[in-house]
Amino acid sequence: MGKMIYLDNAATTKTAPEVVEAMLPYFSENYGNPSSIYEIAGRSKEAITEAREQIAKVLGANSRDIYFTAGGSESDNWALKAAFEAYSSKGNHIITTKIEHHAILHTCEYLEKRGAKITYLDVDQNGIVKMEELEKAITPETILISIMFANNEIGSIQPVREIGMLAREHGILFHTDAVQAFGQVPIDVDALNIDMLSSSAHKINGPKGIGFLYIRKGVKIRSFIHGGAQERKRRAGTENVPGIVGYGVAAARAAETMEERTGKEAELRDYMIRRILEEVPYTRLNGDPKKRLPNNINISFQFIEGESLLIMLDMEGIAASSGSACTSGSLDPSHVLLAIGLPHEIAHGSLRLTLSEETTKEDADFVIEKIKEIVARLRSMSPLYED
Amino acid sequence: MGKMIYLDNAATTKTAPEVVEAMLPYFSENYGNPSSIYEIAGRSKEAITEAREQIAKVLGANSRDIYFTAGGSESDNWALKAAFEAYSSKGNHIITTKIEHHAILHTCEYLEKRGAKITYLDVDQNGIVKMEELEKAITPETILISIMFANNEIGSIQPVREIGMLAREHGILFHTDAVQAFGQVPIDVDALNIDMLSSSAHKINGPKGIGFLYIRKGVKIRSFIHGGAQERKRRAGTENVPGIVGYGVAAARAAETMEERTGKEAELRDYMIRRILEEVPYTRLNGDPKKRLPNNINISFQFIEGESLLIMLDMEGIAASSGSACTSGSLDPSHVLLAIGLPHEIAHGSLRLTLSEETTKEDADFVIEKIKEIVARLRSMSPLYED
Amino acid sequence: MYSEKVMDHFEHPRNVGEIENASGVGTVGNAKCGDIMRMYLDIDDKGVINECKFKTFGCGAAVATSSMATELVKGKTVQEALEVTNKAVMEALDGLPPVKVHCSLLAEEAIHAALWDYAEKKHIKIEGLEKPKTDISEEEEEEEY
Amino acid sequence: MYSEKVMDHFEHPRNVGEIENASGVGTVGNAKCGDIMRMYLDIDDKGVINECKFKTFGCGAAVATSSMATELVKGKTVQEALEVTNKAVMEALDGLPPVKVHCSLLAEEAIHAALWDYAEKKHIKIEGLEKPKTDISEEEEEEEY
Ligand SMILES: Cc1ncc(COP(=O)(O)O)c(C=O)c1O
Ligand SMILES: Cc1ncc(COP(=O)(O)O)c(C=O)c1O
Ligand code: FES
Ligand code: FES
Repeated sequence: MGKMIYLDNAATTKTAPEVVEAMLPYFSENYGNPSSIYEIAGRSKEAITEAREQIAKVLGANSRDIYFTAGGSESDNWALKAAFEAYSSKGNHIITTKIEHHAILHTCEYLEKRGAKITYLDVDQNGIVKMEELEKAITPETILISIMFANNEIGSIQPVREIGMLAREHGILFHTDAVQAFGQVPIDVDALNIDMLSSSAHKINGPKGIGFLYIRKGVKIRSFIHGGAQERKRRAGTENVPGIVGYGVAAARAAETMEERTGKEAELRDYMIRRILEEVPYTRLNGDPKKRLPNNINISFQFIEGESLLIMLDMEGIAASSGSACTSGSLDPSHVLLAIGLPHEIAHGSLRLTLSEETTKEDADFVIEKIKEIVARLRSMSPLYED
Repeated sequence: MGKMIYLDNAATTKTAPEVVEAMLPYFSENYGNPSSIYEIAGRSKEAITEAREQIAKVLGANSRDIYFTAGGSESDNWALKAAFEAYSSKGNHIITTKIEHHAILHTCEYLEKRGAKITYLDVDQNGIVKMEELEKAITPETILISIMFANNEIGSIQPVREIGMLAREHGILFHTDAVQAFGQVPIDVDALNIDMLSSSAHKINGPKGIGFLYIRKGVKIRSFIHGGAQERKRRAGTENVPGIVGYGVAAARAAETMEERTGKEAELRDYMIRRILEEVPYTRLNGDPKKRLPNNINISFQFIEGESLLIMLDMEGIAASSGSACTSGSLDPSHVLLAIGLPHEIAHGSLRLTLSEETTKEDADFVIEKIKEIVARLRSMSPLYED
Repeated sequence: MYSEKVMDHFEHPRNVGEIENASGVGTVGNAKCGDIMRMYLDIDDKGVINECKFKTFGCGAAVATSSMATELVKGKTVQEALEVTNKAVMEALDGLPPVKVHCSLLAEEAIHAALWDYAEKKHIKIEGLEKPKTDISEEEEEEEY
Repeated sequence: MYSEKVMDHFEHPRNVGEIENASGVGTVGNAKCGDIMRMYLDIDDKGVINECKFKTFGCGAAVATSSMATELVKGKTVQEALEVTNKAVMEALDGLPPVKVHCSLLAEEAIHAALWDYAEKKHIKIEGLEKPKTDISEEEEEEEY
């Protein structure tokens, strides 16, 4: 295979070489356990402090409110399960949406078995939460609103500011799964009234297996992983020092390049969307045309099935996804696409392309041509397509 | 500072250069999300499969029973919390010991608040569980025995085979925290009747932030982190591919070199213990003289306090620990040393030296000389010491 | 994830298309995964399958198994074609990943459906052929640990 | 973790030792961390501290604060010595990590205890000096988040 065009940056990203570079000294040189007292341990500790500050800066947060975890899923589990426990005397009601990542949805199902009442809000056809419905869903028992910042499949960006204001007015905790948004769109936890925020390094050219949960000072949730006194006694386990260092560098890098990078990506995104919709019949764009992640394209091709499309793209050296990568264990069509009202067979034929700063106009043109060929070919094989 | 003599390998180890080497391609080249369908994702998936097999082999386990986690603490939390939930219809009683790592003890305290009854077994003066007491502690409500394979502070190795047999006879699950033992002593999960086993890569020259929980087929515990379908739906989160790869290599390496390496370490260990006990008055060895980890030395020096000793050793370029590194957030003397019967002030003056394959005889001699000097100096400053 | 044979049949599917005035046409689907397969048979007077074509809306495994199934039934008698089970198709493809076994059932059922259609049109009864389901989706099995 | 000044006083502690027939000796401990400090004062007829020595069984901060405290009280009158608070000692050391603040209390209390002993021996009352505790361990405070 020749060149690969990687357009699955919402699933995971390449760890940036400068990130790997920054991590390297913490494997075999400064490998001390940060909790120890001797000199090389001090170096690990300082490195963690710096990374924590790098990340806090991107969020306008206090660095002591950043708690490192093993990734977005752990952060989501922690936020929901620990809030449910910590605020049980206030109530048992949690509000979320139908388009959350499984790390939220499956955690909610788990909590339902333990007595939680969960409201799963509908979204509109563009995948955006309806504020009136959110407001109506609030009860005196509501302890937590957990709504993602931006959706991983269709890229729609939620009205986080309004949600934060509403939550604050009602004195309800607000958690947002920002795994797709952190480093891609500007976030200020104070301006947006965010109480907890989940993120994962590998989505922004950081390493896999490291994430954080932002917990605003005053939020009473405790440990999810009990044990040693790491992370101010809130998250036990010897710190993943190289991972943390890499995350810090990746976050600083994402913030620095954000404006230029996402501007370029959004332009290419819109170019690709326009051409595909114009040049391939029976297609539709999923997600909001405006309020969407700068690098997200999600298009349904009627009469064809996603996996075949992906395999054929792969044969041409194009890495893409259909629905969300994390859920590929299942054959069901994406719950997000169903939630925005797509019928099963159309949901099946959807393609997600998520660009990176490295994606070029030539890549885009090549991919568009290949999509046209492959879609035509698969349609000619489809019993549903009559031309 | 010149050369460093690192004798805190129970806290964490240097990631072996060949381990880092093996990890590197999975950061910026084969960075695909293993759940995806395209070619580079296939490479991540294969790499994980191989690492799982490398690890399973060391345990005599089926590779499908190895579930990757973010480290020993997560594995311990998962094993205990999920077993407590899954077997609640059978009972609520868990048996453990007073010398477990905090990842077990604090999880037990958490479970106590949720209705668990926990028996914390005493140990003998060498830090070994007494089988009669274990047997007596079993009730019809007992759902789990969780006893560590080897202690992280004093190195004592528990009678795991007998515990496994007893657990099997009574139809009780047996979990062992083998974070200190995996790769250091031979373990066969079938021969030892181990149902669940926790481990952490960074203790055997693997990277930080990756561990596993072995779960024997048939054990009914479910997810601790809910979300995507990774790890056969039992542990959500995008896989830490480089970490997993590094762990596989580290495990294979530890198994291969085990006999020679630990033979050499044990010899040096015994040499150092003998000389220190002989040449420094008012000292005692903590932990079992025979049934102990090959690289663990733990000695109490009467009349002096551990932190001062550690700082002075650090000034000489010697990295060591006093009590367990993970707990250094606390000022209390080690719960392990108290459990084997040391009075507070003697527990305070204990030093743990944990060797590695790189420790030489010259290092040992240098360290012994420095210990002698420093202990003498601190004693001369101590109000407790009258010479 | 797929064997080379599967990839070959996916990349170069044999016998894609339709047969006009086919002797039998069968369409089956799997409501669970949403996939659909249609099989066309051209059967001569001696009951031999001369021609077999398919159309598939489905995953890679569905395409490959359709293609292989058409290859396997071509030239066979109706009775012989009945023995082209999903197992036989999978074996001919050097296996399928466990989650994809159900896809091969689509091919088996599509042949049966086409044969059933042929028998109805001909007003004959084919020994051993039961009325095929149009939806083969089964209960999802909980994975056992 | 420690400032340079702390490390200096730890590495080269001033005034380690005992004073025979000291005017006052005070020993205090912190049962929580198990550490113990003993302070010896030699006070002349004018109530000036001529000599001050210590012995400490304790952490790095305990050693450094003892050392600094002896330096600070030397040459001072009894009344002035009372003003050598743990805050003053910490400031002189360029600060201590938060978990180590309590260690500096040991030094303050040890001076007070030695002065108390001196006053008792002399049968005098020192203005502003209360009977010192022999165990300064406090309730562990829950960290606020
Ligand atoms: C016996 C034991 N259990 C559990 C752990 C926790 O492992 P980790 O810090 O990798 O989470 C450790 C070491 O820190 C340990 O020594
Ligand atoms: C929105 C969202 N939340 C959570 C996650 C889980 O993150 P991780 O796989 O790093 O645990 C992902 C990605 O996988 C995501 O896109
Ligand atoms: S997944 Fe439906 S046919 Fe393969
Ligand atoms: S910890 Fe006890 S004196 Fe510092």
